[in-house]
Amino acid sequence: MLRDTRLSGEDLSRIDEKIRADWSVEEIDFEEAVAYHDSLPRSKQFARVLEDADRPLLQPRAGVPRLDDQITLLRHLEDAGRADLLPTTIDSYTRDNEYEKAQRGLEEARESGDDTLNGFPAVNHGVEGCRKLIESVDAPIEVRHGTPDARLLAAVTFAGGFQSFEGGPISYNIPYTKEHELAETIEHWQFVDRLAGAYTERGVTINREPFGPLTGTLVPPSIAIAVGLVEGMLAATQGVRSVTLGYGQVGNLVQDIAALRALRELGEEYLPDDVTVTTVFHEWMGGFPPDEARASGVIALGAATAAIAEPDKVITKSPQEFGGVPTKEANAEGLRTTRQLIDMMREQDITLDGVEREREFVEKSARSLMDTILELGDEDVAQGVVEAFETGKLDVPFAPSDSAESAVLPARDDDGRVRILQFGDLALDPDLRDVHTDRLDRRARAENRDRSFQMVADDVDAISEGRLIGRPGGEGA
Amino acid sequence: MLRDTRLSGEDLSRIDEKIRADWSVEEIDFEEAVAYHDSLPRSKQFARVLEDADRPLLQPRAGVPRLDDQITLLRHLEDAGRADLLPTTIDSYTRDNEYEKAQRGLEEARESGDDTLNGFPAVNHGVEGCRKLIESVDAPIEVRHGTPDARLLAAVTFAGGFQSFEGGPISYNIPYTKEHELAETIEHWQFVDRLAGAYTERGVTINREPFGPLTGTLVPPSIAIAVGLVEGMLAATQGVRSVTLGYGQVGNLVQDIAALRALRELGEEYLPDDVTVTTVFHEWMGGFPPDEARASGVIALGAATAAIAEPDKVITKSPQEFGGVPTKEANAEGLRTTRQLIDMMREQDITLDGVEREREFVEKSARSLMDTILELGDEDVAQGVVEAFETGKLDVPFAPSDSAESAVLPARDDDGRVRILQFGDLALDPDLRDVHTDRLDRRARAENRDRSFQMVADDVDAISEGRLIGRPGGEGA
Amino acid sequence: MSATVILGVIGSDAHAVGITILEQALSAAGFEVVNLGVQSSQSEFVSAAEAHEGDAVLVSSLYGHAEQDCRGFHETIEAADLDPLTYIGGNLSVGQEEFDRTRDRFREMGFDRVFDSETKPAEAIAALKADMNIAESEAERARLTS
Amino acid sequence: MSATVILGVIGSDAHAVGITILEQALSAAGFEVVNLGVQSSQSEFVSAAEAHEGDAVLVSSLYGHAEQDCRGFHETIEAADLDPLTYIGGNLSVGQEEFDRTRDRFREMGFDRVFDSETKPAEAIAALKADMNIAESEAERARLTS
Repeated sequence: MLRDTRLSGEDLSRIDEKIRADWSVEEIDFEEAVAYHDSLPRSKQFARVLEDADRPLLQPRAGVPRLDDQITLLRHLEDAGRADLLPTTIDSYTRDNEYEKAQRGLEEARESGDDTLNGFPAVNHGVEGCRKLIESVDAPIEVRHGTPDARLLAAVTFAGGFQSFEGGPISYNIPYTKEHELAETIEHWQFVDRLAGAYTERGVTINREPFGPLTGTLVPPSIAIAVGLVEGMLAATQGVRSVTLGYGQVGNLVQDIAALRALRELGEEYLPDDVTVTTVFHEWMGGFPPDEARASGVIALGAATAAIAEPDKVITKSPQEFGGVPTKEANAEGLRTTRQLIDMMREQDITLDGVEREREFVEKSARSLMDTILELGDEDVAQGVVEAFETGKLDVPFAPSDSAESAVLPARDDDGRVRILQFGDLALDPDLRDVHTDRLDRRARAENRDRSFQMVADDVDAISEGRLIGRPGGEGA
Repeated sequence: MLRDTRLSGEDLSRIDEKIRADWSVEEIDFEEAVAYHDSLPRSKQFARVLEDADRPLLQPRAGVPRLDDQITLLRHLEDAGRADLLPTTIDSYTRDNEYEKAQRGLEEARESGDDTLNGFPAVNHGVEGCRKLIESVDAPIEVRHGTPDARLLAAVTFAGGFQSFEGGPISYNIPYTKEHELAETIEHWQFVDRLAGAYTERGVTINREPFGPLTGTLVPPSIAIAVGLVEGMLAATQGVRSVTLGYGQVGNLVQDIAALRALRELGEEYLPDDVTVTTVFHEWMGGFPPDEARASGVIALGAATAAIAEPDKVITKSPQEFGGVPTKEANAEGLRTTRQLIDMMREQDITLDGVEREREFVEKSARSLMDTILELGDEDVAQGVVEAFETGKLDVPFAPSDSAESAVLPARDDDGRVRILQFGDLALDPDLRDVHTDRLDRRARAENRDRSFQMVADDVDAISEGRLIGRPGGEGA
Repeated sequence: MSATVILGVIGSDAHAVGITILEQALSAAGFEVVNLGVQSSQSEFVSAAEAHEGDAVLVSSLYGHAEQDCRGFHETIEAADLDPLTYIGGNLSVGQEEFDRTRDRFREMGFDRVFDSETKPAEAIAALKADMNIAESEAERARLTS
Repeated sequence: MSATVILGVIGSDAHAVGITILEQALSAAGFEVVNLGVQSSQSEFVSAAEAHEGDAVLVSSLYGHAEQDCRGFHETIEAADLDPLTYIGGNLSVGQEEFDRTRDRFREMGFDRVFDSETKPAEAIAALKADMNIAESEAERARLTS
C-alpha cells in the first residue's frame, strides 16, 4: 500500500533491476557513478551553483536528438545567451517509455540529419552519451522532460553526470497524460527521489525540481504551491536535500511577486530543515502573441517580475514561442532580453503596495489545501494527495488527467490577478472562496456582464491577443 | 530688449516676411491655411487626439527625404506598428537653415533613390508637400527636428497641416549646437509660438512640445523639468494653449515615475490655467546595447515605466537603436513591444513605495531652480533664464553649447537614481545638494571607491553594457 | 432544445484547455455535452456517439497529427450506422500550409465543418445551431457575440 | 608633471558627452586640459596648441566624417611649426569597416594613436603617459584600472 516512507535499499535494487529490463542499458555501477560525479569541477555541481548564487540564474529550455547537435545548442546558449544553467529536454517517446521508438528516431536523425524526435533521448544515448554532454559545456545541466515514469531516465542520467531533475508524480502526471494513476506515479517517483537521495548521501547532491506551472494556463498560485509542497515533501522523505520549488508567471506583478514569496516561505516551513529550498520562476507558459516583438514584451514582463521578486532561477522563453520550438538564436535572445532587464532592475529597491496582503491570501489558501491533504491522509502526504485528487479537494484547472476532477475554473479579476470562478470540490475555506467570488463579481460589474465561463475563455486568449485581461470587445478594446 | 511679452501682429508679419527671404517659399495665406486645418477630420487634430486619450499614446521617430517614401514609412508605422501619433523628423541641413543644401540632397535622393539626407526637408517640400503627407495617413503628425531657428519650418509646416511642433529655445539650442545665443533662440521661438498662438486663436490648436530629454544622458529630472516649464511659460505667453512637457527615461523606476508626476503637477502649477498640459515620456535616450535582444529589454523597461506612470504619450525606441536609423520594421517592433507591455500592465494597480518622497524631492529641486530663474529675471522668465544659464545657476550636463556652463555632472546613486556629483553654480538649495552628495557618498562606500568622475564615466556606458549602475569591475561584475 | 454533442481531443494529444472552454460554452448554450477529454481514440468517439445518440461530434487536435489520427474516421462512423454532424478544429496542418487548403482536405475526409485554432466557441455554437436548424433567441445571440 | 592636452570635437559634430568625461579624467590624472568643446575647426585646434604650448592634441569625432574633417590637419600643424602628439578617437569610419583598416588610414594621415569608440579614458591616459615618458605612481595605476 502506498505510503510516504523511505524505500529500502532492497526496494531500490529490486526496482532498478526491473526497470532496466524495459530497455537494455549497460549495468550501472553506483560507486563508479559517484566517483564520476566527484570528478566533476565545482562549476558543474548544480545544487551548489544554484544555492550559492547572489542573483537570479537564467536557464532556457532546449533539447535535440543528436549528441553533437545538443552540444552545439547548449554551447550556443552558454556563449550567445550567457545562460547560467543549462537544460536538456527529453523527447516524447522517452516520456512514454517507448525506448524502441526513440532509438529508431535517433537513428533516423543520425542518418538523415533531420530531427524526427522533439528532444534528447537520454536513455538511448546512455551513460556515456550523457557524460560526453556534461563534459562538453561549462554550466551544470538539468534533465527536463514530462515523464510520468521516469525511473530509467533518472537511473541513466544520474549515472551520466546530471545533478538536477525536473518533475514529480503530480506535476508530470496531471498536466501531461490522461490515464496514469496518481498512486502509481507516486510510487515511481519515490524510486527517482530515493535514487537522488542515495547519491545525496554519498555527497553528490541531486537537485530536484517539481514542475511548478502545471497546465501552464491561469493556474491559481495556491494550487501550484500545494502541488510543489507535496512533491517536495515526498522527495525529502526519500533523502532529497536540494529542492527547487517552481511557479509559472500569471502576468499580474503583485500576485506573481506575492506567490513567489509564499512559495519560498511555505517551502521552508513544510519541508524538513535539512532540505535547502530554492525557487524557480517560469516566464509565461500560456499562449504567446504570434509576433516576436510582442512576445518580447511578454518575456520582459516576466523578467521585470523576476528582477523584483528575486527567485533563485528563471526559466526563460524565446520570442519565437508562438511558433513552437525556437531556433537557438531566438532562444539566446530570450535569455539576453531577460538578463538586460534583470540586471537593470535588480539593484533598484522596488517595493510594491499590496504584495504582503496578497502573499497572506495565497499562503492561507495553500495552507487550506495542505491541511486537507494531510488530514485526508492521516498525516501521510502520499495517501492524502491521492485521496485529495480523487475527491477533487485538490484540483488543477484544464488538467487532461482522469486522476483529477478538472472542475476548477480560473479567471482574472479586475486587476488581472488569477482567481477561481468555479471551485468544484476544491478544499478552500468558505471565507477564502468569498474573496475569489467577490473579486470576480467586481470585474463582472466593471465589464457589465455576468460572471461566467466566457471570462475564462477570454482570459485564456488575452495575452496572445495583446492584453492581460480578456475584456469584452476583444482585441481592439 | 528680450522680454517675455507677446509679439504684436506687426512683429509677426515683419518677421514672417523676413524669414521667407531666406528661401523662396510660396506666399502663405493664413486664412487659407486656417480653412485647410478646419477641413481636416477630427482624427487628425493632434491636440484633441492626445488630450482625449484614456491611455498612453505611442509615437515613434521617423523621417526620410522623399515624400512618397515618408508616406510609405508612416503608413507602415500606423499599420504594422499601430502607432497612435506619427512623427516627421526633419533633416540636418534644414536644422541649420541650409535650405539650398537640403534642396540638393532632396534632388539627389529623387534621382538616385539613395537617402543623402537624414530626414524630411519640409521647407523644401513646401506647403503642398506637407499637406499631401498629412492627407496620406490617418493619425495626426508632429514635426520633430532640433532646429535652433525653426521660424520658416514652423511657418511652412503649420500652413501644411501639421498641428504639433517639437522643440523650444533652450531644448533645441543647448543640447544641439555650440554657438547660438540663448537670447536669440528665445526670440526666434517667440515667433514660432506666436504663430502657433495665432492658429490657436482661430480654433486650430497647435500643440507645442518642449524637448524633454535635453542631452539624453543622465539628465537630473529637476533640470529637465525646469527647462520644460520655462519653455511652456514662454509658449503660453505667445498664445499657445496645448503644451506637452517631456521627460526622458533615466532607468530607475521610482525616479522616473516620480519625475513624470512632478512634471505634470508643476506644469499645471506654473503654466496658465487656459493651457492644457500633457506629458510625454521618452524611452531611454542614452547609449543602447549593440544587440537587439538586449535593446528590447531597455525598451521594455521604458514601457513598464510608462504603464505605471501613465504619461499621455510615449516616444518609442527601436531594437536597432545602437546602429543609428532603424529599418521601418524594427521601428514598428519597438512600438509593438512597448504596446504589449503597456496593455498587459496598465490595468493593474501598481503602486511603488517611495515614489511620493522622490516626487517631493524632484519638485523642491525644480522649484529651487524656477525661483532663481524668476528672481534673476525680476519675474520675467525670458530674461531670467538667459541670466540663469549665463551664470550657471541653470545648467545642463554634457551640453555642447557655449551658452551653458556644462559644469553639472550627474551620477547614479546606489539605487540607480540620477543624482548630481558636481553642481557647478547650479541654483540648488544647500539642503537639496546635501541629499545628492549623501546618496553618492553611500554609493561610493558600497563600491569602496571615492565619489569621482569615474562614476560618471562608468554610468554613461552602463546600460549599453547591460547594467543600470556603472559599478567598478565592468561588464562582468 | 437538447441536442447532444460529443467532444474530445483525438490521438495522443493532451491539450485540455480548448475543449474545457468549449465544453463550458456548449453547456451554457443549452447543449448536452459528452466530453471524452484528451487522448481519445476514433472508437471512443464512435462508441460515445452511439451510446449517447450524439447529434454532433466535435474533434479537437492541436499537435499537428490530425490527418493521421482521423484517417478512416468517417468510414468507421458509417460502419456503425451513425450520421452525426462532424466538425474538426485546432492546429490541423503541419507547417505553413494555407488554411483554405487544410479546410479542403478535411472536408474531403468527410468533416462538415473545419475550424482553425483562432476560432472562438461562439462560432462553433452558431454553426451547430445553423446546421441543426436551432433558432437562436435574440438574447442568446447578444450574449454569444458580445 | 604638468603636460598640456588640447581636447575637442572636430567638424560640425555636437557630441559632448565623451569629451566631457575625457576632460574630467585627464584633469584628475594631473594633465592641464584645454577643452575646445564641440564643433571645433582644425585652426582652432592649432591655435590652441600654439597658445597653450600643447604637448598633445586629442581629437574626437563621433558622427562618421572624421576623415574629411581631418584632411590636411597634420600639414597645418607642421606649417605652424608645432610637433604635439596627436591622437584621434571615436566612431571614425562610416559603415562596417574593420577597425584595423581605419587605424591604418588615420596613422597614415599622421595621428600617433587611433582609438575606437569603446576606448575608456584610462587607456588614453596610459598611452599619453607612455608616449610622454611620465611615470605612473602605483596609486594612480590602481585607480585608473579599477
